[in-house]
Amino acid sequence: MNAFAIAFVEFVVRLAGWLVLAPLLPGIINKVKAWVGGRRGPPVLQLYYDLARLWQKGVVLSTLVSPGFVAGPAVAWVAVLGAALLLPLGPIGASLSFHGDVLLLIYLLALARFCMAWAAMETGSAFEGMGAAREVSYAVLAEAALITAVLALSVHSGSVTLVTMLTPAAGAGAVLLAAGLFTVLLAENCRVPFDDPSTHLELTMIHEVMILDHSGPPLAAILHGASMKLLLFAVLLVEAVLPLGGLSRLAAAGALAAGVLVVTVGVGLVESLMARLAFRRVPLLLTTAFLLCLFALLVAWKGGDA
Amino acid sequence: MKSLLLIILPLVGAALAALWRSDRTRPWWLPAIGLVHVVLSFWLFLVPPVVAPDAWLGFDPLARAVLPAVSLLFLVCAAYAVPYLQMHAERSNRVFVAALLAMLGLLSAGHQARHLSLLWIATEGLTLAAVPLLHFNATPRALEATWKYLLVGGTGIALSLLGSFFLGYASLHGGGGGDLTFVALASQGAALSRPWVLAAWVLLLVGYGTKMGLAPMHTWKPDAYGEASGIVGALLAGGVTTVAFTAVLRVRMVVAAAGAGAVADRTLLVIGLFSMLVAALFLLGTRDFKRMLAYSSVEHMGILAVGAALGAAGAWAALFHVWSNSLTKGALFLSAGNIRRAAGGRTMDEVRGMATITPHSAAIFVAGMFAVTALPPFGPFFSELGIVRAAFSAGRPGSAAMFLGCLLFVFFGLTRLVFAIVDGRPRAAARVSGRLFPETLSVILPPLVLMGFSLWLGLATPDVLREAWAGAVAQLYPAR
Amino acid sequence: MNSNVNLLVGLAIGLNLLALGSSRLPSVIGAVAVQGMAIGLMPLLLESDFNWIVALVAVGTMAVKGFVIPVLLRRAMRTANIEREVDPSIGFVPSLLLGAGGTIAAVALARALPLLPEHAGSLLVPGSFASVLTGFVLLIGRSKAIAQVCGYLILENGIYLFGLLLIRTTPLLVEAGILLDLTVGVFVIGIIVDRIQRAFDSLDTSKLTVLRE
Amino acid sequence: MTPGPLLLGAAAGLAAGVVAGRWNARVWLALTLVSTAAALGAAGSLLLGGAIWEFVSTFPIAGQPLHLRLDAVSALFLALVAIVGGAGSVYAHEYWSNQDYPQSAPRGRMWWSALLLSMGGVLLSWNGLHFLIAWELFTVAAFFLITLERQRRDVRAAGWLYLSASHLGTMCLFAFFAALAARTGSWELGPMRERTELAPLFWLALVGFGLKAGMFPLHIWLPSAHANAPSHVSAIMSGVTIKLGIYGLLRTTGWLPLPVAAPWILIGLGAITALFGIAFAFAQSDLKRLLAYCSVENIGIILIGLGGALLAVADGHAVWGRLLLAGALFHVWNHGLFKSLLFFGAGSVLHATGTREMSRLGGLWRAMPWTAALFALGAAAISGLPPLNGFISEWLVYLGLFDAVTGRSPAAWAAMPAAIILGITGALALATFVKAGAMIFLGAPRTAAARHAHECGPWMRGPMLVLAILCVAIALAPVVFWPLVARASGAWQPMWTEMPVPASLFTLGSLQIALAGLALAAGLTLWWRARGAGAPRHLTWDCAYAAPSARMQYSSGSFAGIAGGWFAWLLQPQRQLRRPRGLFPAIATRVERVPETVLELIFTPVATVILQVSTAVRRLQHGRLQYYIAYVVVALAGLGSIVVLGGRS
Repeated sequence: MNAFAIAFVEFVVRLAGWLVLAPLLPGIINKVKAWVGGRRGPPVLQLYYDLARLWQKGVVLSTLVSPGFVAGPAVAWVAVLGAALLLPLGPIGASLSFHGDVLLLIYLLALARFCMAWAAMETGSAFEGMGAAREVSYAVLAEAALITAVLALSVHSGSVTLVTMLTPAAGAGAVLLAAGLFTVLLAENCRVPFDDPSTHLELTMIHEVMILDHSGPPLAAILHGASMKLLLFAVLLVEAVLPLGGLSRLAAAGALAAGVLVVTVGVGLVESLMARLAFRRVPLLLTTAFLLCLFALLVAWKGGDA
Repeated sequence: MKSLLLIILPLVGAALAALWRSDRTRPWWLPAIGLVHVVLSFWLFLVPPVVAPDAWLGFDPLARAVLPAVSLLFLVCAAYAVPYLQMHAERSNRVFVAALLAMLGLLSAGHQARHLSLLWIATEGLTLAAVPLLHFNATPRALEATWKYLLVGGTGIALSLLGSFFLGYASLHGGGGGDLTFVALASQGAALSRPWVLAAWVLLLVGYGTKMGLAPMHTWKPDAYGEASGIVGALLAGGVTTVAFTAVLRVRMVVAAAGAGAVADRTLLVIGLFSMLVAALFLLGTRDFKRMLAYSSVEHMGILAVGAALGAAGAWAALFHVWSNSLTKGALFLSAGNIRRAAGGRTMDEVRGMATITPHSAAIFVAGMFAVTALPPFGPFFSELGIVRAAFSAGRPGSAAMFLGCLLFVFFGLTRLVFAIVDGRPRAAARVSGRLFPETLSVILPPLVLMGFSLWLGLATPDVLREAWAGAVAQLYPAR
Repeated sequence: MNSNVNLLVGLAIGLNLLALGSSRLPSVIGAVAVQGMAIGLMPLLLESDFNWIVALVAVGTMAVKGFVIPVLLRRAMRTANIEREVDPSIGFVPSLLLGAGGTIAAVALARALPLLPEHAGSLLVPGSFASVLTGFVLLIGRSKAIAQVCGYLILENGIYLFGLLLIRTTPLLVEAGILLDLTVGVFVIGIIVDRIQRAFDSLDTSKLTVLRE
Repeated sequence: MTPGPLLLGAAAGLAAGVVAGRWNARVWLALTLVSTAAALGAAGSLLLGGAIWEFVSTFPIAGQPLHLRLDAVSALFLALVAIVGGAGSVYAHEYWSNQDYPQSAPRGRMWWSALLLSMGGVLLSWNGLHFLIAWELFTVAAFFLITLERQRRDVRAAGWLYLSASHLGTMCLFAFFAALAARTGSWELGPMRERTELAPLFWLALVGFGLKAGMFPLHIWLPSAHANAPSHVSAIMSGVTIKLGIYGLLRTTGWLPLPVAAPWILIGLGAITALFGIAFAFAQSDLKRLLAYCSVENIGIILIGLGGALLAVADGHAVWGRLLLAGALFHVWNHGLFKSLLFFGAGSVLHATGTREMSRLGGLWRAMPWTAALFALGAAAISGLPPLNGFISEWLVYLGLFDAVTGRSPAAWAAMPAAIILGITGALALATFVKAGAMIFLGAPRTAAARHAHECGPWMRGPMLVLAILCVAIALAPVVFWPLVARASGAWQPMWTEMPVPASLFTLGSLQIALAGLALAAGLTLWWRARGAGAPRHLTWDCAYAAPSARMQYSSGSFAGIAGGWFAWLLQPQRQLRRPRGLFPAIATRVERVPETVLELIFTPVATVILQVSTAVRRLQHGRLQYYIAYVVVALAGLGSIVVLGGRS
């Protein structure tokens, strides 16, 4: 009973953590961009305001859409949240961990993608169709890279369970893996150089253009889900690279937080220093990410042999 | 005695039918004689007589293993001939009926001949008896077909006569007393002079192969089958060819006894596979569905030759195939005849959508096509599978592969042509001619019965039949 | 006596060459007729003691091969009013060369095959092979039905020549063969040639190519 | 109750159905349903732990005593046959009814019963001869089902292609069984692993069964056949009959010794099949072709599982092999269920609009909500997304591969690329089915046909519902079905009889339930929230474009543009582009067609060459008698030379 209570409390805390902290990251990124651009920029908590406002707002639906238009974002949000809960947080471990959970994580993200694309197609808008097409297409390469990265981790740690996979550092291949995963992070979260969340030229967008028709609470769900996804990837990246398993609880938590911060700032810097790629070049970059992960995998394999 | 009756009865019947006055009732001679013949032959089949080793004629195991099938086929064709001849009442059927009956007698003779020259005489007689049947329609096309049949066939006959002379000389050279029964020849064994035996084998294989229709001596076949009526085609493909095949088997036995069995088998295998290949290539392109049947028959002769080349097991399967092929092919010829009459055309360019005009014949035609391309549970499937198995047991996987490859291409060719004829929208002209020749029960039943036999052969091959084939194999492939 | 036979065989071979060489159908028919009579004579020469059956066969052969068939052929020729083989698929000179080469080859072949001592000296075997070859050359090389029929007859004469080797030991085979050959001959010529003449109003078999793929 | 009487009853019922189908639809339907239920009962009773049922007749059929045997492997497939067979018969009652197809409906019922009967025969017979018989019969039955609508030329062409291709496979099986019988001396089948000289026969079986399964590049017959067949036939062919090819491979690999290379080849072929299959599927614009190619992909996944399992066996029965095999077997079921569901959906779309061209559809969800919802479910399931059944099997396969990698066995070198390709395949499948679902059911109707669509009736909706429920059941309670599959794997590989439910599968199952519940809750909440906020309907904003028309929507081709381009080397798409010209361009078109690349670029040229040879040979039959006689002489010479040479040797 007691243990259960503790476990329950821990679960609630973890849940709250994910839900509450996630929207922080876009804020930080924007701050960094503003800082680099020498502007004051929006407050770090901007997204929280937006979410609150959106949740209050009403909804306008296209005449064409089916209930799936609203259900899609909801399911996607659930999927991302579930994926996040599978992710262990350093020494605290995951709320739920089992042999092969990493595959569930990957496919939960896929589920989210499916729902978003479906919802986008609901409107029958050419722009949103374009966005959905880009999303699902680029995801093919991103998925390959992600699977390869996960393979590298499990080869290195000899396990298919996230907790044990992420305790040690990725070893010799860490740098390669970090680079690869970072690229995937940018792609999956539609950041520059793959996509530019701050532009409003529809033709150049992936994620933004998929949600043109969303409004009110559904849009809130989408935005919050996106931020959680970003946090998720950041955590995954950090844990893949840093050997948090070795550290004490406190140090680990600190390292994790610091790492996530670094990643976020990195994203901000990339966004402010780089321009968006031409769409022709996107596959090239993603393939590079895939190759990086592949090399990481090979390194991990050799490392195991030695 | 009964075995002699098998020969004499039809010949006498032929004479009487020739003298018979009424054109309308004469055709009934055919089923009548055929029925008696079937009864006799199956009686002999079930109660095989003892044949004196030196007998020139006799219902020996080989005859027992083959003749009943031919007799059965003849009876069904005879039943079909009655309505057929009534449809062609404008021509006198005197010669036709007589020739058919004479053919039956000579078939029985050929299958029972245990003597080199008797065998040759029977074959020659068959060649001649077929001539009036072939140009019964008396069209220029029929005449051309007959001319080619006669000259190519005549050449074959001449060659087999020379071959028989050679074999006789081989025995003479080996100190034989001039007894040309196969038993006596085989008993001379190695004493037979090898060069003469080999030369004789080549001549006889080519000669009787011409009658069988093995490539490249098959050239008369498409013309003859294409022009002849379904009955004649069925009897040529299912009866005359089997006589030639049994002749090859008997000669092979002598050659093997002389110690040249391996060479003989090699030649058989080569010419058999070659025939299958040629047939397959022709079938891929031909557009005439009666010539198609001829090429299919060439293919099946090739199958028989291959089977005979593969030792006892193969020969057993080949004898099985004689039965299944004769009966199934008969069904194809008869249903093709129905379709041909109703469609008023013979090529896939003229004939379409027969499934709507002659539904039953078309259905039988399709079923028969599947049957001859070795679709279970019809007879040919089992016999051909047996041959493939024999090829593997004989350690000839290459031959088996080529065999199956040919079967594949044959299947492509047949299905292509048959479905082109059966499916689609029929031509207006065909609708008219289809009304002229309606599908009466009397023309549907015979092919249906034959398909039934084919099915029965496959699903429930009677043990007595298997045992009969085994007996023939024991006679032809004595285990050393 | 063997020498007489060889003489006749030599004559037959000569006639082969004549049949091959001449373009005029009458002379080809003549050659066939003479050859038929020549080989018809042989059994009588071979048989030392007189034998009814053999005599009968001999006479029948001479009658049919020497008279009946040639007459029928001539009649068919007249009705179709064709005198000569115009466009042979194998020219006359090549045919002649083939025939000559064939004859030599036949002699060689006969040497290669083991013969009984009593046949060693006789020309029967080479003669028969040569005639068979000649027959094939005519069958393949001529386009007029009549010429082909002659070729067929020469082919059969050749086979008959070989049969003479066996006539003493296995008369039935030989005689049956001969008789049936004659029937075929008559059949072919009497009926079919005649019908072809009526149906196509010509005896040029190169016209008979309707049935083809 | 023992399977024996049930199976007998099922066989009798189906046999009666062959006759009854001709004259009375309802009687036939009742018969078929009862028989399939009986067969399902038999399979179930065995899978739930019943004893193996075996029957050897004293009387011979076709010269061999009838030897029937129902073990877990057979039962696994028999269950699928029964379920889809029953569902299809109900579906056909409306979809291919006597009113719509007076000629072909009776034939269709007859052949349907024949197909089920012969497939049962394949699954039960333990005698090579009877196996071949049943195999051929079911091939032909399927052919006549495909060509039910035989007045249409393309249907006939598809049917002929299917028949010919199958015959190629059949010839290989002829050789396989004949050689087997020749070496073992009997037609009896069964384990014979110790006879190592039989190993090479595997290659024959691979071609023969792989062709039936639609393994790349032997899949050439599959797309056109499945696309042109009536949809209930497509459903059973895609869902079940191609699985019999898998069944054959399972049996062969389970019974015979294998060449060392076999597992590697299998897993490699599986990976290629999966990737190329889904690439082709993604590029299709014909709904049923898309589904057909997707079947190719799923066969690939199953083959990966099977090949991996064989690697494990070669590797000393490693544990991960069981996961792979279980994944493959689960996928046999899952794909059978959701592919039939999807084809039923496609059928009702075709029934309602009369077109399979996705770019002519759109916005159908309003007219046919049931079909739309069920199709969406099937689409998510076949994309392998949690919380549905597709994910269960793919997860098992993934897990097996990953364990093989972490185990650092030699198999890892096959497992790593396989896992990566599986990932790419999964992502492409997702893209494919987003496209398919969206093009058909979402957005605005593109044509009048789509605008006037109507929902299908209860006879068609019912079977879809049943299949969907089964999908969800497997998805939410995999642990319930695990023992059944475990029994089958035990029957396949005796060393693997003990296969307890993996703890992780239990967790996964409960997570799937939780996820489903949460998703439902969240969806409803948000919908309620939106409704609560009024939710006025408005024209699609579309960046404020005032007059959007249906033809402005993203089309199937444009959706597939990006990823399809990456596979252009494989797909060889043929484009006809007419650019807009002038100041006021009147017309501009862009037609893009994805050919049957393998068929048109590999098989057709070969066929052409063969046909040319045939034409050349046929010239020899020119009607010139002189030459015919010359052929005889040639034959004399040829055989003579053979004899002379042979006499020497």
